[in-house]
Amino acid sequence: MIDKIVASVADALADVQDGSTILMGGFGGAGMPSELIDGLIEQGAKDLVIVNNNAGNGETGLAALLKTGHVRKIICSFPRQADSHIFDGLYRAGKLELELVPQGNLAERIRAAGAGIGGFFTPTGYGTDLAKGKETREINGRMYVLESPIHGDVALVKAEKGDRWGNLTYRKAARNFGPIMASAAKCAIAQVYETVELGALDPENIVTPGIFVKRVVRVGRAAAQLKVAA
Amino acid sequence: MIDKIVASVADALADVQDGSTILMGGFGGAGMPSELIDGLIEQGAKDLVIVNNNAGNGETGLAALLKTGHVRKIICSFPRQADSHIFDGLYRAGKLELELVPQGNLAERIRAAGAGIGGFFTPTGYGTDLAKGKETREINGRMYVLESPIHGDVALVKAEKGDRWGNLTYRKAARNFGPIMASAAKCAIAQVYETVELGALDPENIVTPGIFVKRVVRVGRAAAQLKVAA
Amino acid sequence: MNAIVKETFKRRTRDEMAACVARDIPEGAYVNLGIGLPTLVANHLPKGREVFLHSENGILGMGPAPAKGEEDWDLINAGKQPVTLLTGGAYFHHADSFAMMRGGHLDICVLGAFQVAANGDLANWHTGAPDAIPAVGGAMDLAVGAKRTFVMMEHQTKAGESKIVAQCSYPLTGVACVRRVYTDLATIDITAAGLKVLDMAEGLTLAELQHITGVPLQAA
Amino acid sequence: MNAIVKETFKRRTRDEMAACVARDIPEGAYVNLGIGLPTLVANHLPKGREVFLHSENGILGMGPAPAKGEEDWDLINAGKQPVTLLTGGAYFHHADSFAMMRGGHLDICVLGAFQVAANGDLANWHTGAPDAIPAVGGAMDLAVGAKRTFVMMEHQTKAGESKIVAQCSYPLTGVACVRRVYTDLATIDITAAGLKVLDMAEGLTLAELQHITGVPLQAA
Repeated sequence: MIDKIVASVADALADVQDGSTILMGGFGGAGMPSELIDGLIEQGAKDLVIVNNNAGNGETGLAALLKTGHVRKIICSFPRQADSHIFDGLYRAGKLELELVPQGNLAERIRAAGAGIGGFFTPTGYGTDLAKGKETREINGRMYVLESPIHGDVALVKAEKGDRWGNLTYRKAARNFGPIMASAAKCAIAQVYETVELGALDPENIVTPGIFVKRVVRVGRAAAQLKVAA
Repeated sequence: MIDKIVASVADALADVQDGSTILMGGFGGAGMPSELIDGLIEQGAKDLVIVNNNAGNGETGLAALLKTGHVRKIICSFPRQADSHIFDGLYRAGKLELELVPQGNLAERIRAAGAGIGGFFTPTGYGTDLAKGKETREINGRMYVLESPIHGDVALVKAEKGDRWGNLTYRKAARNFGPIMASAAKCAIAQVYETVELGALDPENIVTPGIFVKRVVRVGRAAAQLKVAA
Repeated sequence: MNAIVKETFKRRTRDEMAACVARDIPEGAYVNLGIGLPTLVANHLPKGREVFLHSENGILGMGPAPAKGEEDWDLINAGKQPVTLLTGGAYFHHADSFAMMRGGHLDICVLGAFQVAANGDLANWHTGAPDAIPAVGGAMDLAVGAKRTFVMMEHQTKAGESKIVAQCSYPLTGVACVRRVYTDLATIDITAAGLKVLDMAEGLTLAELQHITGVPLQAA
Repeated sequence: MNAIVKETFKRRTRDEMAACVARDIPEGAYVNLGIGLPTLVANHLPKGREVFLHSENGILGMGPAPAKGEEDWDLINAGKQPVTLLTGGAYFHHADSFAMMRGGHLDICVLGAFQVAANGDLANWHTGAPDAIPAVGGAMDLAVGAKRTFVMMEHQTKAGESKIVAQCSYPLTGVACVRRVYTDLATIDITAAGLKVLDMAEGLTLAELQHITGVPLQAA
């Protein structure tokens, strides 16, 4: 019997290696896998590359991970925020490499990795600093930039419900990067608020089929909600 | 008030132009928009390019459309079947152009059109006759072929339920090409078995959001099911 | 510019600018309102007019802010503020959300700007200051993805310089992508034949507007 | 070849071939079984072993054929035959389905073949006959997309020619993509160091198998 549900966050993260590329779900606080991030800090893997839409808020979650100094590089679309002071400090001190990517290119590059696409032409960013040095091409009278997939070693995803096959559903706009990140990593780990019996999720409404998910771990809702709202 | 629900199949198809590229949902009988195809035959648009996984079965649906002689070209992955005699005859007589596309490239090319991608590199088909003359490239030690998007003027899609904003759900494996085709056409028309009040579809489980859909038309279930099973 | 002692015209307030944009959004339009100034537009859409607001983080049919105490932090907008979902709205993942933007499915997006060039070039993501931390978000996707890109901005910088320019000095967000600019002084269409003034603030003359603006204008 | 009067070995039946493949599919594997011969494999998976069958038309967790009279024509497999969904299965659209195949998420796909070359080239979609109507379906996606591509085929053509060849004479489905071949005579791994015979039909010797087969073989 296949059972992807693991007992603890620590179990879920035990084999994360130094130097890993971590795809981390979330758009601001919504969909941020806070418990998995805390677990990753505890686990202690170093020299990480983090892919997330943002670069951390306040002192918790991704910001707390950055503070450990275990992150070498961050790939994101919107690092600068009112409360991104931990990122700001590290970046200004030259201690954190930044690859800034237009948000749609970020999403599409992650999706491309999951779908086996070697590269794609997008009009986004053409003629801007973020396309500097990239291959361009005119297609049917419009200019495009060639972008490459972003593969992850690990994906950390916050979902709502999961079952032992790894099927996932999400809640409202907390879905955001979760489904595509799960598809683009060698090892996708989902934290869920509820683990359900096989068959409890409607097959029409499973958003991430289990094929994309290696491990599912249940976390408490109250603690997480507090952190998200913080 | 926006109401995309139209009274009849004829109303839904009234403005289909000669020379249109029609993205037609369905994988064999499942998801085939039979009533819309019958309506298109009646409507009489000529010189059509049809994009479908197959090239018609028996004497109904797409096969019946082919029989009218109104189709100039078909883009599909699997034309030859036990009961594809109408296609077979037209093709052998040189009366129908065929662009044969690996099924995954067909799906990805349609998805690319909907997502604004100008082209993408795929390993599928590399080194085969179906990639002849196409640009290739080595990416990280693997060979890829450059494929282009397939845009439609019209998409004909079979869904299960629809509302006045054009939101759609599907049923089981009848979903197949519907969602991506709806996204890739200037005018997506969905036939549904049930039109429901706004809000009756769970926002978590809407498969095709209304932004991709121009018109929704209700058809009877009994008649359609008979045709699908035929 | 700096020599103007007293303005004889009445600058549009931010709400009046938002009302001008809202007036031009037809029923049934799929619209993305950028963070900042453009979010005001939502408040000026007439009650009966059905307009579909898209939020880049996976929402179509976005509704207004919730009542105090009703916030749901799984339901936020691009600016990370709590919102609601209209009846008939839908959720989807980020690649699907940006497919809507990049695939040309949005009728209109409204963006703020530092500068807009006469050819429609847009600069709104980066001042180019060497110590500034850049952040782009979905601006570049919206700028080139929507069927029509509108800009909503003050006509001039605080120093009185025109933000409509011959060529952007700030880093570009998109090339030749802006179709119309709404400012506190005027509404201006960007066309292949030049900049056409559609309307002006009360009391303003075309000659005055031309004097203030960095590039040649025509009456529409 | 044609000179063999009486075979001293026992060719594997189609079901025995399927059982050989099934034996090599571990619990938890995500597997796509191609149309034709490979579909038999599903019948030979041990009852207690959870294996996830994928169908290109948007099904994961595909179950066996329904009872007579229970057919649902919205729930068919790649061969357009009615199937069922296991508890825990899911539906998705075609681009997502092929993302599973093309993105390397399937552990194993099992395909039929006309020919397999010693380097792993696969020919299974087109005889190349000038009057044949071609049809490719998902074969090219599966051939290169799965982590491991297995082929299941008769070892020889009806005329007695080896279908394992130095170079395919039929049009290719994929280049150097086959990892293992299951035939009525043997199971053969395709490796960088050549073809390795893992097992043979009862009573068959490696010398006989080599005599029948078009390319050099080694014992594993």
